[in-house]
Amino acid sequence: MSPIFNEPFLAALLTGAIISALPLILAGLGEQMSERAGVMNIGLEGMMMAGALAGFAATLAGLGVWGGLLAGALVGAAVSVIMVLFCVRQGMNQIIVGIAITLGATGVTSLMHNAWYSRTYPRLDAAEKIALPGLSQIPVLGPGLFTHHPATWAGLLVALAFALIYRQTFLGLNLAAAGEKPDALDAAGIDVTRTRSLAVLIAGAMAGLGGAYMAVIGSGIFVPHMTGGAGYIAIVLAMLARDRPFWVVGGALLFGLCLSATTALQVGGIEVPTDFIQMLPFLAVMAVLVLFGRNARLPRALGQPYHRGQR
Amino acid sequence: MTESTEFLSGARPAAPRFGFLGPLVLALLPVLAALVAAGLVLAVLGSDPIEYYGYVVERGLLRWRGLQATVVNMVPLLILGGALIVSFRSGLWNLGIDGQYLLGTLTAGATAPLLAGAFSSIVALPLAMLAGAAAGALWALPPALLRARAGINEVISGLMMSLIAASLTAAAIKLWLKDPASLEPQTLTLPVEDRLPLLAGTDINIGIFIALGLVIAAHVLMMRSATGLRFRILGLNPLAATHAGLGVPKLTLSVLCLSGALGGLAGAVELTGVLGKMQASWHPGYGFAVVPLVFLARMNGWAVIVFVFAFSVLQIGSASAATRLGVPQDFTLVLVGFLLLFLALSEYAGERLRARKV
Amino acid sequence: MTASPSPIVSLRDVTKRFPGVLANDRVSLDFFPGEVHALLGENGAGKSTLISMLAGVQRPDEGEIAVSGAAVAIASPKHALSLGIGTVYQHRMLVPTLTVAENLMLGAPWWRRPALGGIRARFGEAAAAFGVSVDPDARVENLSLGEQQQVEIIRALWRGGRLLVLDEPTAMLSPRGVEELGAMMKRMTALGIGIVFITHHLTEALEFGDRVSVLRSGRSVGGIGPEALKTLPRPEAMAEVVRLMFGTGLATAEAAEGEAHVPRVLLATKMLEVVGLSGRSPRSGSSFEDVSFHVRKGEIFGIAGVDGNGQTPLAEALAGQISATGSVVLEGRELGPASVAQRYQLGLRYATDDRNGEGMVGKLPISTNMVLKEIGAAPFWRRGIERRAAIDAHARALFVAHDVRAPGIHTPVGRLSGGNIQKVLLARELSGNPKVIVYSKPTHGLDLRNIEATRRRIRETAEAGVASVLISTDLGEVLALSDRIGVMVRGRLVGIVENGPEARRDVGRLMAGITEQEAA
Amino acid sequence: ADVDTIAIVTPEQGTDFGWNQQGIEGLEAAAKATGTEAIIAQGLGYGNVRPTLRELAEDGAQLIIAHASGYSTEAIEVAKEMGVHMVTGNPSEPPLVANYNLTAEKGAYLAGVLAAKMTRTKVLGIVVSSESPNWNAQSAGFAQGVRATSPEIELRYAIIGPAAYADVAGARRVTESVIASNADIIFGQGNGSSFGMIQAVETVTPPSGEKVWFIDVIGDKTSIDKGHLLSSVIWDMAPVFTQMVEDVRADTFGTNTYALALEDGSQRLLQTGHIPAEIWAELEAVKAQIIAGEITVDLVLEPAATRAMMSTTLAAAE
Ligand SMILES: Nc1ncnc2c1ncn2[C@@H]1O[C@H](COP(=O)(O)OP(=O)(O)OP(=O)(O)O)[C@@H](O)[C@H]1O
Ligand SMILES: Nc1ncnc2c1ncn2[C@@H]1O[C@H](COP(=O)(O)OP(=O)(O)OP(=O)(O)O)[C@@H](O)[C@H]1O
Ligand SMILES: [Mg+2]
Ligand SMILES: [Mg+2]
Repeated sequence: MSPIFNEPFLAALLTGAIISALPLILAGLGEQMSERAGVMNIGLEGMMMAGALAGFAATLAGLGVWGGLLAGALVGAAVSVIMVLFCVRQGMNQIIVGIAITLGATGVTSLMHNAWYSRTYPRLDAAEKIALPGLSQIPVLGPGLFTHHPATWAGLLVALAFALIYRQTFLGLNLAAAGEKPDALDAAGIDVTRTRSLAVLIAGAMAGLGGAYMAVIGSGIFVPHMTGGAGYIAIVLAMLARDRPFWVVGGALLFGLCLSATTALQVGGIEVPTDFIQMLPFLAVMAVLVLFGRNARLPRALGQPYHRGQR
Repeated sequence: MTESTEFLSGARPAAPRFGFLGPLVLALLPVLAALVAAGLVLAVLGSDPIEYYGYVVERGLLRWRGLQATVVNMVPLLILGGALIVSFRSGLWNLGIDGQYLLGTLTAGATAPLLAGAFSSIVALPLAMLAGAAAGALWALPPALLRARAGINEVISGLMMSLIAASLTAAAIKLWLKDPASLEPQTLTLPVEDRLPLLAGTDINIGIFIALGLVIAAHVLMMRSATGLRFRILGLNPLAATHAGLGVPKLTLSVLCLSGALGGLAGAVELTGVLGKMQASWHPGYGFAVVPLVFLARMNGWAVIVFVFAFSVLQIGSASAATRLGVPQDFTLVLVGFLLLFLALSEYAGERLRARKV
Repeated sequence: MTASPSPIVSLRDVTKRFPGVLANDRVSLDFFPGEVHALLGENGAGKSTLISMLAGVQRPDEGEIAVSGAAVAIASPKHALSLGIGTVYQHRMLVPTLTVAENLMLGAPWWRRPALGGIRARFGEAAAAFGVSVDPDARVENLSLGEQQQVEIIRALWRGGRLLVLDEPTAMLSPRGVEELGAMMKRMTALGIGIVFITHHLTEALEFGDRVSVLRSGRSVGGIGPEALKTLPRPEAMAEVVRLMFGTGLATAEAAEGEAHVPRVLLATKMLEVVGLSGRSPRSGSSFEDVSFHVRKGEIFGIAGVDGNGQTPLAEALAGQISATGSVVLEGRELGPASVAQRYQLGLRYATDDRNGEGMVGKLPISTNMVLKEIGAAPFWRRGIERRAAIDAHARALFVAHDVRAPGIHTPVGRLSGGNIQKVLLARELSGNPKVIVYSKPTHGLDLRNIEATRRRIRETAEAGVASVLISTDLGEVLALSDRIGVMVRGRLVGIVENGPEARRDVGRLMAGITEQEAA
Repeated sequence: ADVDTIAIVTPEQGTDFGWNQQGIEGLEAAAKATGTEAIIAQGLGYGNVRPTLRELAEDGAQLIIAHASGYSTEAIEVAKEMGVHMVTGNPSEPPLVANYNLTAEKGAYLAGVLAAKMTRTKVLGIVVSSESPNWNAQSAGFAQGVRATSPEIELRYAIIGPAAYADVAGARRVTESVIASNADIIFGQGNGSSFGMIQAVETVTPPSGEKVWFIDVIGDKTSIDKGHLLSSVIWDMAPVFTQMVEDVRADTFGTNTYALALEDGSQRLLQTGHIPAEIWAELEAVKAQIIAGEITVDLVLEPAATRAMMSTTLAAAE
C-alpha cells in the first residue's frame, strides 16, 4: 500500500465521510417522517438552503455552533409552515408547492448572500471536536469515527430517537397510520391534519438542521447553492429506507464514503474519471429500485390530501 | 397520484367558455401579487423594484436585440413545455426532463457535426434531431418501465436519471466525444453555416417555429387526438382507462417515452440552432424552470407560449439587470417561487368560491 | 331484560345531503341502553350515512343528535368516542401495515409508551371469548377480510362506551362467527350498553335484534318494537320487514316495483354461455367460483344476491377487465382471453355499477364520456384526430333520447346528479350495436322516476333481441325484469329460478342460505 | 480602430477574490489607463452568453473579454457576426479574435519553490475544483518548482469534482483529507470553493501538528486572511487588457498572444508577511533565472499529463 494511506489520512477520510453524511442523515430522517405521515416534501432542498443561511448567520452573530444549529432548525421549520398551510390544510399539490419552496429559498438565500457576505466572505472558527474517550483511540478507525463536534453525535442520536418514536410510542403509530390509512387514524380519534402538520414541521426543522450543520460545521462558510442537491439525495434515501431510520443513516454514510473514496483514489494517484465516481451513488439507487422496487412500497396515502368523510 | 389530477382540475380542459384566455385571466392576479412580493424582497435588499422591473422590460422586450434574444431563449423552454404538457396532462410526473434534455443535447452534439460533414444540412439536422429525440426517449425508459411494471413512483427515478445524466454526459464528452482541437471538454462544433437557418436579418433561427409547432402539436395531441384522450383518461381516472379497455402499462410507457423524446428534441434543436457544441459542464436546469411555467399555464399549450415568453423576457432582462443594477440573476428564482405559491393560493380561493356557489 | 325508558342517543329530524343525493331525510330514531337495535334497509338507503353522523365523520345538514337527552354537535370521531359512541365501520378501518396489537392501541395519547404485553394478553382473552384465534402480532394486511372484521369488532367491544355501532359486522363472518357475535352482543346489552346493528341478513336482525327499524330512500319508514318483536311469529315478522324494506304494498314504493313481470316466449338461440367460470378481483379481493349459466336472445337473466357475494368480479370477468378461468361463449364464439376492447367490438357491453369510480371520467364533458369506449374509431375520429361535429351530434342524439338533464352536452359529467350520470352511462352502453349487455345494479341510487325509465329501457332493449345479464341487489327489480333468476351467495351461483309467482319466495330462500333441498 | 468602450463578461459575481474579481478589476484598471469606458457583465453562469455579448456590442463595446473558457465558441461567433473585437481562450483569428493565455505556470513554479522551502512535513497538497487547463498548467508548474527544489517531497493531488465551484463543504472535506495525509502546505485552486479550502487550512493540522499554510491563486485574499495565507499566484490582468486596447487602436489586435508574464508583474507571487525575507530573496533569484531563460517551466494543459507529474513526484519519493 502506498505510504500516503497513513492512519491520519484514513481518519480524515472517515471524518469527511461522516461530515458529508450528516446533513443527509438529518434531512433524510425528516423526509422519512414526513413521508411516513403521507406528505411528500420535495421542498427539502430549499429548507436546507434556508437552514444553512440561518445557521451560518446566527453562528456568525455570536450565538455559537449550537445557536446556529437551533436557528437553522427554526428557520427550516418556519419554511415548512408553507407546506403545512398549502398542502396539509388545503390539500394542494405537494410536488408543486415543494418545487416553489426550493426555487424561492434558493433565490432568496443567494440574494442575501450577495447583499451580506459577498464582499467579505466571513468564515466561522472551527467547531471544536470532542474525542470520545477510549473509542477514539482505536487504531485507524477510532480517530475518524469518534472525534467530532458533539452535534454530530446528537445527529446520530436523532436517528435513535426516531427509531424509538416509530417503535415505542403512539406518535410513531399515529404517523404511520396518517400515511397509510388516514381515515382509520381519524376514526380512532386522532386528528390527521395535526399529525401530518407535526411531521412536516419536524421534517422542515430537520432539513434546516442539516443545512445548518453543513454551513456551520461542514464548511464554516455560506455560499449560494451550497447544498448542491443534497436535499434530493436525502429524499431518495428516505424513500429507499422507508420506515427504518437506521437505513437512512447507513445509506447516507455509504454516500459519504463514496465521496471520500473519490478523494482517496485521487490522492492515491488512481485515475478514475471523477464524473463516473459521482454517478455511482445514483446508479446504485436505480439498481436498488430495479432489484427491490416492488418492495420499496411507499405509504398508500403518500401525496394524497385527507378530508374527513369524503368518498 | 390521484391528487395530482385534482390540482390539474384547474385546467378545466374542456370548458369552452374559457378558451385559452381563461387560464390567462385566472393567472393574472397571482402574477401581480408575485411581482409585488418579490419587489418587496428587492426593496429589503436595497434595490429599487420599479427600476429593476423597468429595466427588465426595456432590455428583454422593448429593445429589438433583446426581443430577439428573448425569442431565441424560448426555443428549448417551449419544447420542454410540450414534453411536460404531455406528461402532466396524463397524470405522470416526468421530473427526469433535465436528464432527457442533456442526453438529447449530447447526442445531437456528437452526431450533428459528423452528419453535417457527410450530408447537406437539410438531411443532417433532422437526423441529428431524431437522434436526440431517440436518446431522450431512451433515457425516459427506465423510470417508465419501473412505473408501468412495478408501480414505482416516477418522480424519484426521474430525478435519479437526471443526476446520472449530468455526470454521464460530462464523462462521455471527456472520454469519447471530446473535440481534440479544444482545451475545453466539449464536442466538435457544428459550423455556424450548418446550423438551423436564421430569419433574414435577425439572430432568430427557425428553431422557434419548430418549438412553437411542437408545443402546439403537444397541445393538439392532448386535446384533439384519440391518443391524447387516452393519455388524459390515464391521468384523470386510471380505473376508467382499464374499464374502457385502454392498457394502462402501455399508455404509461408511451406517455413517458414521448415526453422524454420531446425533452431530447429540445436539446437537439437548441444544439443545432444555437449552441453548436455540447460542453461537459452544460446543465442549464431548464426543466425545473419550465415545470412551474407549465403549471402557471394550467397545461394549456397556448398559455405555455405566453408564460415562456414572459419568463424569457425576465431571463434576458434580468441578465442585463445583473450587469447594470447588481441584482443577481437568482432573483428570477424568487419570483418564480412566489408565482407558484400565489397561483396555488388563487387556485384554492377559486375552489372555495365555486364550492360556495354550488 | 328491561329497556330503560330514556335513550342514550336520539336522532331528531336528521337530514344529510350529498351532491345529487338526499342520503337521510328527516330521520328520527332512538337508541336505548341494553338493547340491540337492528337497522335495515336496501343498499343506499342511508344507513351508513346515518351512523357516520353518530361517529362524527359527517355532520347533519339539518336536525340534531341528542346524547343523554342533550343536543350535541358531534365534531369529530374523537368527540364521538369521548361521548361513548364506538363504531365498527362498513369499510375496514385498520392500518394494513401495522400489526393487530398496534391497531388496537391506535388513538391513545401520543407520549405514552404502548404496553404491548398487556395488549396481547387482553386481546387473547377477548379473542378467545369471541371464539377466534388471530395472532396479535400479525400484520393486518396479511389477515383475511373476515379476520380484520373480527379484530375491529373486538376493538370496539373492549373500548366499551355506551353505544356500540356495528355497520354490517357480519358481512365477512363465518356462520359460527355470527353466532359468537350474537352471544357477545347479548352480554354487552346485559351490561346496559346500547348496540346499533346494521345487516342485510333479515334472519340475523330478527334473531339478535331487540328492536328493528327500516330505512328506505333515506327516510325512516317504520319498524318493529321490542314487544311486538318478542311476540310476533318469525315468518310474520320477516314479512313485515320485507314489506317495509322493499315497500310492497306501500304507496310510495309502487312505482319502484314497476309493471309486474310478464312471461315471454323466447327463442332458443343462446347468445351468451358461461361455463365453469372462476375469478378474483385483484382490487377488492372478492371472488366468484365455478359459475355457469346461459342467456338466450332477448332474454333477461337476473342475478340476485346480497352485495359483496362476487357479483362485481363476475361482471368484470365477463367484460374482460379481470382474468378468469373457465369459458365464455358469445354467439357460439369462445372469447378466451379477448381484451375489453375486443369484447366491446364484438357487442359485449358492461354497464358498471361503479359509475363514478370507473364508469365515467368526471372532468371530461358528457359528449366525450358518451364515446369513451370507442376512442379512435370512425366516425368520431378520423386519422386519429377527433371530429367534434360527429361526437357532438352523437352526444346530442343520445342526450335527447335518454332524457339527460344537464346544462348541455359539454358539461363535465362529474357535475351531474347520480341519476343523470347513470343515464349517460346506459346511453353509452346501449348505443351502437350491442348483443349482450351486463348490467350491474343499473338503478342503484336512482330516484323513482329514473328507476322507472331505466327499467323500461332495459326491457325495450331486450325485446329488440339483446341478451341481458341483470345483476342487482334489489330483489324487486330482479323480479320485475328477469325471465330467469340466478342467485349468488358467497361467490357461487347457488341456484336458478324461473320467474313466476313463486319466484320471490324461492329466491329469498336461496339468498337466506336455504338450499333447494332444505326448502323442499 | 477606435476604442472607447471595453467590456468583460464573467460567469460569477466579481466578489470572489479570484478569477472573476481579478478580471473585473483588471478591466477597470485598463479602462482607466486607456481612457475608455468599462462595462461589466458579471454572474452570467456557464450557459449561453450570446445574448449578453450581442447586447454589449450593441451598447457600444468594441472590445469584449469573454472571461470563461466555456464562452470561447460563442464569443468567436458573435465577434464575426457583430464585428467586435473579442478575447477568448481559443486560438487567435485576427483581426477580430485574439487569444489570451491566462496561465501562470511560472508564478506557480515560484510557489512550488516557496512551498518546498517552507514545508516541514515534506508533504505538499494540491487541491483543485476541477481539471481545467488553467489549473492544470499551474498544478504542473507548482510540481516542477517543488521537484527542482527538493526531489524527495511528496505531492498529493485532489480534485473536488466537476461542478464544484460552489461546493465549499466538499472543498473543505477534500482539503482536510489531504492535510491529514500530512501535507502542511496546500496549493489551492478553485474560485468559490477555495473558501472551503481556506477554512480547512485554518481549522485542522497534519498529524505531526505543524501549522498549515495556504497558497492561493489569481487574487489577493490578504484582507480576509486569518494568518494562514502564505502567498498567492497573482494574476494581474490590467497590463494584458491595456495591451489589448492599445493593439486594437494600432490595428495589431490578435497578432500576438496575450499572456501573463513575470516580466511585467502581471504574473507574480504575492509577498505576505509570512514569507521569511531570506526565502523571498531566493525566490527573487529564481524569478530572475526564469526571466533570463536559465530555468524553463513546461506548460502542461492536459489532465493526464498533469496527473502524471504528481505520480512521478510520488515515485521519486519511494
Ligand atoms: N361522502 C359521500 N359523498 C357523496 N355521496 C355519498 C357519501 N356518502 C354516502 N353518499 C350517498 O348517500 C347515499 C346513502 O349511502 P349510504 O352509504 O348511507 O347507504 P347504506 O344504506 O349504508 O348502503 P349499503 O347497504 O350499500 O351500505 C348513497 O346514494 C351514497 O352514494
Ligand atoms: N379492500 C377492502 N378492504 C376492506 N373492505 C373491503 C375491501 N374490499 C371489499 N371490502 C368490503 O367487502 C364487501 C364487499 O366488497 P365488494 O363490494 O367488492 O364485493 P362484490 O363481490 O363486488 O359485490 P357487489 O358487486 O355486490 O358490490 C363490502 O362491504 C366492502 O366494504
Ligand atoms: Mg352502508
Ligand atoms: Mg361492490
